[in-house]
Amino acid sequence: MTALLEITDLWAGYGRQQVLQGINLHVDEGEVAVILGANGAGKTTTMRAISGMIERRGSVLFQGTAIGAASPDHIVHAGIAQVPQGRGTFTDLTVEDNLRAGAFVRKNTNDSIDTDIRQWFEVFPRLAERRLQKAGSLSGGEQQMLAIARALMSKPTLLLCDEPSLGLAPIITQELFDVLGRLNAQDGLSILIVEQNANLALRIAHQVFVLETGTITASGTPSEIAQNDTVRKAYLGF
Amino acid sequence: MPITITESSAQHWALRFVGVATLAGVAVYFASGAAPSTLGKITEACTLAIAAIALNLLLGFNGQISLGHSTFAGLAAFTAGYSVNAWHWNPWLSLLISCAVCFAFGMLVGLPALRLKGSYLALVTLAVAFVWPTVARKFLNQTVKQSTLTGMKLKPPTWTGLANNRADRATFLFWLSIALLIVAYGIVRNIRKSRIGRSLVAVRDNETAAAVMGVNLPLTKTITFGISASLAGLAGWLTAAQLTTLDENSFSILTSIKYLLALILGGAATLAGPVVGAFVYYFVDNLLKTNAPKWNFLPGQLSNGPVASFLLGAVVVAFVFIAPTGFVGLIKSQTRKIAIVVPRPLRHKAVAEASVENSKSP
Amino acid sequence: MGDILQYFLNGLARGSIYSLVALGLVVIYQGTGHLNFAQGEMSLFATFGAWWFNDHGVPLWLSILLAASFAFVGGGAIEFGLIRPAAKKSPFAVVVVTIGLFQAFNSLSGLLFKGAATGLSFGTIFPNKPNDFFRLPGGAVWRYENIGVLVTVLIITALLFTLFRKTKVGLAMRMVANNADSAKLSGVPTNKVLMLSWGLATAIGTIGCALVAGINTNVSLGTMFGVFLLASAAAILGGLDSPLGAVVGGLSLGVIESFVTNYPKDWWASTYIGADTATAAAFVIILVVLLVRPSGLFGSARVERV
Amino acid sequence: MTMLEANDISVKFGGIVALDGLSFTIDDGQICGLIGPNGAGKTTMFNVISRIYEASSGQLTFRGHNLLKVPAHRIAKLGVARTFQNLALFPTMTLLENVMVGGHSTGTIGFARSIFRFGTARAEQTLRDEAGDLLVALDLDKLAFHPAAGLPFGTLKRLEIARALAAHPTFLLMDEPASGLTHSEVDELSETIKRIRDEFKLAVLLVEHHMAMVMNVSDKVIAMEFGRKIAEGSPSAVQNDQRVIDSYLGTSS
Repeated sequence: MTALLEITDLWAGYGRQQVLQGINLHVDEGEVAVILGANGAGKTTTMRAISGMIERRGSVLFQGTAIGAASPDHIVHAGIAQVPQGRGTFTDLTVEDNLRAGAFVRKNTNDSIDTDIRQWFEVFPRLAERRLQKAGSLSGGEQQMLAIARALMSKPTLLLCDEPSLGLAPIITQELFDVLGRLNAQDGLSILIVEQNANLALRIAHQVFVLETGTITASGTPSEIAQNDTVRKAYLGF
Repeated sequence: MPITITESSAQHWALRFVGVATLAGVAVYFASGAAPSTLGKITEACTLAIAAIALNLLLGFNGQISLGHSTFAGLAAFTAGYSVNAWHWNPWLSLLISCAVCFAFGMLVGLPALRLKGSYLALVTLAVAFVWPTVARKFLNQTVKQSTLTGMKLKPPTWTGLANNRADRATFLFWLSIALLIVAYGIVRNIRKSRIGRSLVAVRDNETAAAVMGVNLPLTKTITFGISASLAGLAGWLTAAQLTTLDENSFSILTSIKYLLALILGGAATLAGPVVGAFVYYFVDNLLKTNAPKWNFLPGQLSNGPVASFLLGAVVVAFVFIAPTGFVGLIKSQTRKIAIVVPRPLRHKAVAEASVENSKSP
Repeated sequence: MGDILQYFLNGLARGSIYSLVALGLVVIYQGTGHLNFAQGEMSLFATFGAWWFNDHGVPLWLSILLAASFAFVGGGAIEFGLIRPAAKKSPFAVVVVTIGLFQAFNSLSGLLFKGAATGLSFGTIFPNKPNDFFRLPGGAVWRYENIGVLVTVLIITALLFTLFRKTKVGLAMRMVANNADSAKLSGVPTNKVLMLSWGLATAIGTIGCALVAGINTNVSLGTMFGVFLLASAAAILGGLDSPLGAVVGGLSLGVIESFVTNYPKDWWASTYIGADTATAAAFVIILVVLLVRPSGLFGSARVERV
Repeated sequence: MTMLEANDISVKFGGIVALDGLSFTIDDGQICGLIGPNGAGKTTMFNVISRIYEASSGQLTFRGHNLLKVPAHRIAKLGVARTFQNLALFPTMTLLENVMVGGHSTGTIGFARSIFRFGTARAEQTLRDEAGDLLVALDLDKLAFHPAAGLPFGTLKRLEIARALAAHPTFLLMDEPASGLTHSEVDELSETIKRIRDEFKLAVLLVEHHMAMVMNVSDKVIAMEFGRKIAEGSPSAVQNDQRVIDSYLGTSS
């Protein structure tokens, strides 16, 4: 299987402080990869480095093309969409405009964008009910669903999810991972997820990477990872 | 490897003493030898420093922006000038009254600040500064029936042994301005180093959290506005003591901008910043105003005003990038290489060595 | 009755200019959360440029268009070269930079254009001979010049609204305004959008300044002081993030100003404040509005989550 | 003994009902978990107690005081302190200063006395020593003179607790303290909460989604939905309540 995203020796940080100290990881085509790590380990930094939101050094290959120095809008054009931490809702825009905003990079006519918007309203009926409301009035769970739909409106090949379960009730979190699992299984979408809630994430994962203080300290399939005692104790809690 | 000096230790006190003694020596040197015009310039720089200190208390430490400080200074200057000339008040009494009037007016202007932040507040205070010259002109037309107001013509008190001639008056105003500068500096320093000072900074950093910690937001913000305004009034009163005539243009918006630029140049939210900034601003401005008309390489016949103010505007913009912490920040980063003052260690039975190590990192 | 209508019409003319400059402020504020204190002086500088072109034989309407185009480029360049790097430091740094620019541009105008301090004569593109007016019932006159200004402002406003609501560029601007990070992650080249905002705002401001100069028949260093202040007051009144608010705020401020100046001819304060009451009264009104609705009449109140 | 009694509290924002007649009590020294789906009104209840929001109706009594009549800045003095969900520290201040601001309500020195430095030295020293002790208690003393900005999330969460304790509270409100922490950090935090409860004799109201933690530390759990209470009782009772499972926990947790 070919690697869709291949990251080699990636360094990144804020100002002089280097948070990522040469990480290596890859996401294969059609697979779900999960990054586990404590706060401050550099999970969000990894996501922002891949999306080009911060200065970084090192090689990032996406479908064989180097995107390690590209700007965020080029990376979205290339086919990587990100659901940022805290959902990044356009709170003053309506739910429908949020979805339209997600389709910003598409050259398509309005018709095909409208068709896709209708499709997402079928997937998430609660969004359809609030179509013309400002997105800021949605509950946390609804906003998270909207954020995922918005990211997918750009028709990406790879979806990055930064702590999607943060601040969500357990039942909503389960629903969310069900959706992500379905997207992967049915539509073949490749996904890279950063999560604290390891138990749920591992259920849909094919590959797991453990990130500690800016470096990848362990990697493998979920079952391999679950056998690693220290990792299990720190992230899975049993 | 720099020398480490603990705060409030004997070495620290010695260092402070040397610093104060040097400054005092410089002041005595000027007072004894310099021409009255030079003393006059230092007096003006001190006046600007007091205004910048006033703005620093409000903007630097409390995070409330004001472009209306020229109005407070103007209000104090007019109160002083009018009460001394028309009602023959004692000038020293007029000092107290001017500051009190500014305190009250400052609290009043501070009221909208309870609801407004950032740019909104800046605009409201800008409006105050904009309306002031109009009000001043009306006042002069209606009440004084002239276009100008006479200054206070402050005489040196007899105990000073100074005569009422130009040179002695200059010496007197020089020492007076230094004394008032020390008072203003002392007030702001004492506030900053106390429970109240911490609460001011807390309000600046995070209002909601400060309120939850028990800080009374409306009271803290309006009183800070009031104190800052009365310190600006101090600067205004001092201006009225120096000038022979005051008019509506003495305290325009540009004066407020000058206070702000001086503060930024020196370094906001530091104690020394406004003083250093005011002196640098004043003397650079002076230098440019004297020399710019001689520059032949500039096109055409230039009035000296625009060159100086253009360059100063440009310098301050440049400073935001080169030295965002102002002159004081620049100086600190250099002296750090020689000596660092570290806080006193924590006192606790379980603390062996309180983290002197960590205070070295910024 | 005719008087009232007359004051209303005069107020509309002046107010439409406040609306225009306020729109420029809103375009920038929406995109960046910054208030450009130098907006008036940047536009003034460009308007002096228009005067220079006109003085060198270029027709006035073309001079104004040329100046507005230069202002567009210049505004974008200032965003790129000064504002963006300052914004990386702190929001306060941007305030300082715009105030520094205020001083720098005002002095630069005085430096480059001889006679700018006292005023240079400036023409108008609308007919403004003494008898160029409609007579309305009741005796009020509506000058063609004032109609022209109002119509110009309405056209520009309509164009801006179409841009915001109907185009992809407008969507991008609204996205950046609401959440710059998410806009980037949705593929919006935010840097270009911000430059565009600054360019647009400066160009709009320049047209506003040229119109003011036309009504005053001259342009001087002090031309934009009051206009900027009332325009920003209008923007605040309407809510800094609402273009509609800017227009309504500007027009109502112009009308209020006109009435306060003319109507209560002999009231008690008129000896003290007289015609200048207008500015003061305008600010009292704004203050009252802000105390009741801190985000303006049309501004969106953001609920802070703690 | 009952310390806090909420009786029929309602909060309305415009047309939205955020809290709908909520009643509960908390006893001295009790750790009470508050759970419920997003938008159930947990944070709203928090903000009512810490006087950031006004309640539309109802009574709230804390140690005999009518809390709804107390202005926001007097709350700390009564002994109510809180931590924030998304950290609300003073970034430019050092850790020591942050904790000293936390003790603001214990001081009495006002503007006049600070300008004239009238009797300020001793109060300052006492506050500083207390703040130092709290930094030690939460293992932050090594960073006492470091500004809060730029420190790791977990460290700042501990700083929030230290700052809250500086007010000498008898009642501590914690808003999602575990969010953003890993399992092992959450376990540590649970121990810290129990430790400070015993050491400082506190009652704690804990809003949290991390069920393992809520079940581990709470003496009692209240579950909410749509601004109303749907269950109350021991952790295990609430965990097995069918309504709580349906609306919040889900089946496979």
